[in-house]
Amino acid sequence: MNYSQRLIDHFRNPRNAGMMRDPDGVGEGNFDGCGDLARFSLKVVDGRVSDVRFQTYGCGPTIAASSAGSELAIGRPVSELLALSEQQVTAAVDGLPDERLHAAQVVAGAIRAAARDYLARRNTQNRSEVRPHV
Amino acid sequence: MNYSQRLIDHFRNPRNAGMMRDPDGVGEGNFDGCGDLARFSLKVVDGRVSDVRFQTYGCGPTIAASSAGSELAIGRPVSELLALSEQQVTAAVDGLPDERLHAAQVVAGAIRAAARDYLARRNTQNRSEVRPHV
Amino acid sequence: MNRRVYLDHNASTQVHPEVVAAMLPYFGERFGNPSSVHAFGQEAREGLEIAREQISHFLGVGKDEVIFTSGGTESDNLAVKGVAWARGTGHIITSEIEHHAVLRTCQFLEGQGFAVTYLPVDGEGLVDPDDVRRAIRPDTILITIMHANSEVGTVQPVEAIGPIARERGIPFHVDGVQTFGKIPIDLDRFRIDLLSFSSHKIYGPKGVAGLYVRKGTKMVAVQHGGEHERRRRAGTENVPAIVGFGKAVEIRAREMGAEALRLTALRNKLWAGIGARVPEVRLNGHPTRRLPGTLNMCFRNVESESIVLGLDLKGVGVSAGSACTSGNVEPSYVLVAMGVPLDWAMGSVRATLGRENTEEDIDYVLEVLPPLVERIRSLSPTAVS
Amino acid sequence: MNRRVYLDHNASTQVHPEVVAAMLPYFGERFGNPSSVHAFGQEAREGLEIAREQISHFLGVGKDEVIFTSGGTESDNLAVKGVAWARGTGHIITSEIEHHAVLRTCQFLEGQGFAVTYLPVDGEGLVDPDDVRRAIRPDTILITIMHANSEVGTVQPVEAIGPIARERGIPFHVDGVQTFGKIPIDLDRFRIDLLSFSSHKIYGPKGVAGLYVRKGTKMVAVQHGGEHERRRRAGTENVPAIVGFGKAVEIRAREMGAEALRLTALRNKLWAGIGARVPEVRLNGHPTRRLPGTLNMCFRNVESESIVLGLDLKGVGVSAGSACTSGNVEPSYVLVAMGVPLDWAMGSVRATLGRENTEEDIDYVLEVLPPLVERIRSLSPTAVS
Ligand SMILES: Cc1ncc(COP(=O)(O)O)c(C=O)c1O
Ligand SMILES: Cc1ncc(COP(=O)(O)O)c(C=O)c1O
Repeated sequence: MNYSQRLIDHFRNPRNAGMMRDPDGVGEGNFDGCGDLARFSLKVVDGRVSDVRFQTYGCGPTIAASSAGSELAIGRPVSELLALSEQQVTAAVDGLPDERLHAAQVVAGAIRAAARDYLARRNTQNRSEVRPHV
Repeated sequence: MNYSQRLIDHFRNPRNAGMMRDPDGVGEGNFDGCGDLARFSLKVVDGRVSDVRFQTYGCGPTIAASSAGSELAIGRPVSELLALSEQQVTAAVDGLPDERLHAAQVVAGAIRAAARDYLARRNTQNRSEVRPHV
Repeated sequence: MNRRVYLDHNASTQVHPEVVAAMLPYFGERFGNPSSVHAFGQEAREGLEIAREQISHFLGVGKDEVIFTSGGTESDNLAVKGVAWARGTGHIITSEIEHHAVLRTCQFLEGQGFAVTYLPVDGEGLVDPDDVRRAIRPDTILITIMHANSEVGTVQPVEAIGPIARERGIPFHVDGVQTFGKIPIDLDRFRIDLLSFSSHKIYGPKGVAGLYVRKGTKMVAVQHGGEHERRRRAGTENVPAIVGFGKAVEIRAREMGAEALRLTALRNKLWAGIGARVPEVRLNGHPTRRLPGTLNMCFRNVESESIVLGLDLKGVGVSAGSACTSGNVEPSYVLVAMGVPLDWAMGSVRATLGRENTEEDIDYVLEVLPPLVERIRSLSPTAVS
Repeated sequence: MNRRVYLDHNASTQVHPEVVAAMLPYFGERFGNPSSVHAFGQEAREGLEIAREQISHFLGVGKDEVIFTSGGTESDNLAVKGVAWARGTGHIITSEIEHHAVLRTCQFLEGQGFAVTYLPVDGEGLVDPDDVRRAIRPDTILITIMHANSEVGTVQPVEAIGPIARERGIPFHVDGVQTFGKIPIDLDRFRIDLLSFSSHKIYGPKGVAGLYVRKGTKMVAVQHGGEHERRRRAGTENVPAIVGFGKAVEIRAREMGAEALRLTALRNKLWAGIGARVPEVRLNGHPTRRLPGTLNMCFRNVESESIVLGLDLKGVGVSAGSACTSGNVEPSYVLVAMGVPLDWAMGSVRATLGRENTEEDIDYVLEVLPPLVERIRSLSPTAVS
């Protein structure tokens, strides 16, 4: 595959991989008919993402896009992430081959879901335990 | 085509080509569906062929086989030529490719016809003018 | 050793040294399967895509409109069967002088229930566009006419036939195996929807050819298997040959124009020289609408193959228009369709010139051919019916 | 620069230097069209016939029983369609794990009204000869079973299937693309009537393959045109590639036996090393009835392509059993047919060894693969359904 140097760097040295204790929002993304799965967990301070962790099962580009997506998310207002597009994720790995565009979809979907989850939790403030929606 | 040296020599330097004045026997050979045509004329002395001439229209091997056939015929008893086989002609050019075996057929046929013509003329001695049978 | 003069470029050509050089890395280091994801595969894929770019650029078409095949024959089969099978049933228009790759494919399709019209040609080998128009039926699904005939070199009026096809919405396939890289092909102006074009006629390697398929043309695959060539031609791509083909086309792009002029001049010199030295010879094909390097002529009362052999023994390679195989004489079906009388047709000889031919080559042929014809004629009974 | 280790020999192989050397004259001096009568053509034909001799000798068959094609895919298409169309109608028996060249050809024929039985395989990828026997119908016209599967390397009991076919007078086609030149094929003992075999899997060039057709087997041509290959495969022969193929086969004849042993040992070392270092990994295919150089394994909860990419970045070329294209995950249909559970099948990786691989290559892979699997697993959510 002709992947970009940036994608390959993210695949080799993924940033922000792993689990998170007591996340403020959790979301998963997967793609119709594709086994790829990404789970993003967010910490939010003052409406901005202060920390991100992802766990991803998938091909190299999906792993790389997860890493790049986590960097995109950190420091942004959650409200912005609600509209995070796959194009933004694709751009963050300097492009994807046509047949690997799903990598960005999976990741953008997971991050949007995590943002929605954060907002949903805030609106139902008196919940004590939180489970990611799957 | 992988023709023998002997065939090529006969093609390049055909022996006994041409017409003959007052032949004792004339025969033609051609091959079903094939445009190739050989005409042999014989002179006969004491039942033996003393001279031969051929005229041939055809591909290289047919021309070469005509030349080789003419050499085969000279000096032989006419009776032997009645049974001249295509194998003998083929051998006289050191073999022919499968798809060119017709060359020997045309030539052997022409020589046999010339031999038959000679015998027929002898049997009907008081004919004055002779036309080759076609 | 004789001088060697190759005058059979419509049959095949010597691979250009630059082309061989371009191919070599793809037998060695860059040997991967282009479908493989790893670097070994991607290095091969890169070669494939460069070639596709070179060729689509030369044709002025999109990269996804070019399919690589194993040869001109396969391109023709794919075009004709691919379009026919996409429809399932219907009527095809072609000509009597197409290459066997088209003719026998059409005959095969007739066996499957398709209808085929074989258009006649005139004495110079031209299809009449009005005949095409008249042959069109409501169920006509394909018109397939070659660009130039390989035997006589006559260039068909595809520029007049294409618009007729387009107007009726019928896909138009052109067998351009003998014209691609030799004379210009304007796919848009000629309204061509499918074009067969080949490598080994233009100093590229054997074993590779292409089919241009205009976007939107309904076609199915004919060779089934993996998902190569956008699912239109299964089978591991012949990467080194495709790379060589691309290079050959790139070279043609820069050489074609000048060479066409040079070959036309050489060919005319050859014909003029023969005409001046040999009696009872006629030119076959169109005097001007003809491939630059192609000269086809008939020597009356001479059998073609004796000339081919005689010239071969002098180091000159030409081809015979009639072939006497297994005892069956087969005068060229192209000449027969053109109405050439049998006693002429049997003596047809084709000389096709190419890039390495020189003036000296022509002089040499003019030296050895006339006495050869004379000698062979002298062996022949005067009149042959 | 990384060490480069190619472990994808079932996909394609580097052309042997002796093979390239044998081909070169046929791009240059001996470039003629083998159908041409003159010396230029005959020099090319000579190469063709030498190759046919080398290959038919290796197979122990008659020269006229070998047809050259453009690739394994074409050979399979020709065998299956050629036999089917010679009959016109009927029933075909094949297996679920054939190469797409056979499977999709069978599906195409189903569309034309032929009936096809796709036999299942067991957990190790074997077809049961009794299943073949039971599947036979009065109208069965062809049995086509591959010799060894390209993904898992399982070698089918063709020696048991052939006699069943022969007993019932049904032609038996074997796709030997992955076994030809790697393990012995006894056409007579196995009662094989048609065998597909290819060049680029055994250090020969791409773009050429062969089909053995036992004398007397009824078959029609599939690609129509000129009268090449005894009218069974039209199209100018790819002479240089055919010459290279012949040479490659000649080399295999002398190298095959020793290399099979060496590759088996290397492969076993690789598998033993992985088994010792990586948890949750399983072997796919038959433990012993397997191609010498083929190792297919599943890493649980890892997606194949991430391993392929990770190894690629370390210079190691392997292939993935699942391919995630256009957002559709496609676990290998071969593994699915073998009943491999999905969470395993998604993580299948194929390493196929060849002549240039060394002990050091294996050591290197054993150094880089285990930490890679571990790292990728560490990124993954613990359980994926
Ligand atoms: C017009 C035309 N079409 C098709 C072909 C077939 O090409 P190939 O024999 O290389 O497959 C030829 C070859 O002579 C040709 O001249
Ligand atoms: C068993 C088998 N058959 C057929 C083929 C098709 O070969 P090709 O893609 O070279 O046409 C392959 C190639 O992988 C194969 O492994």
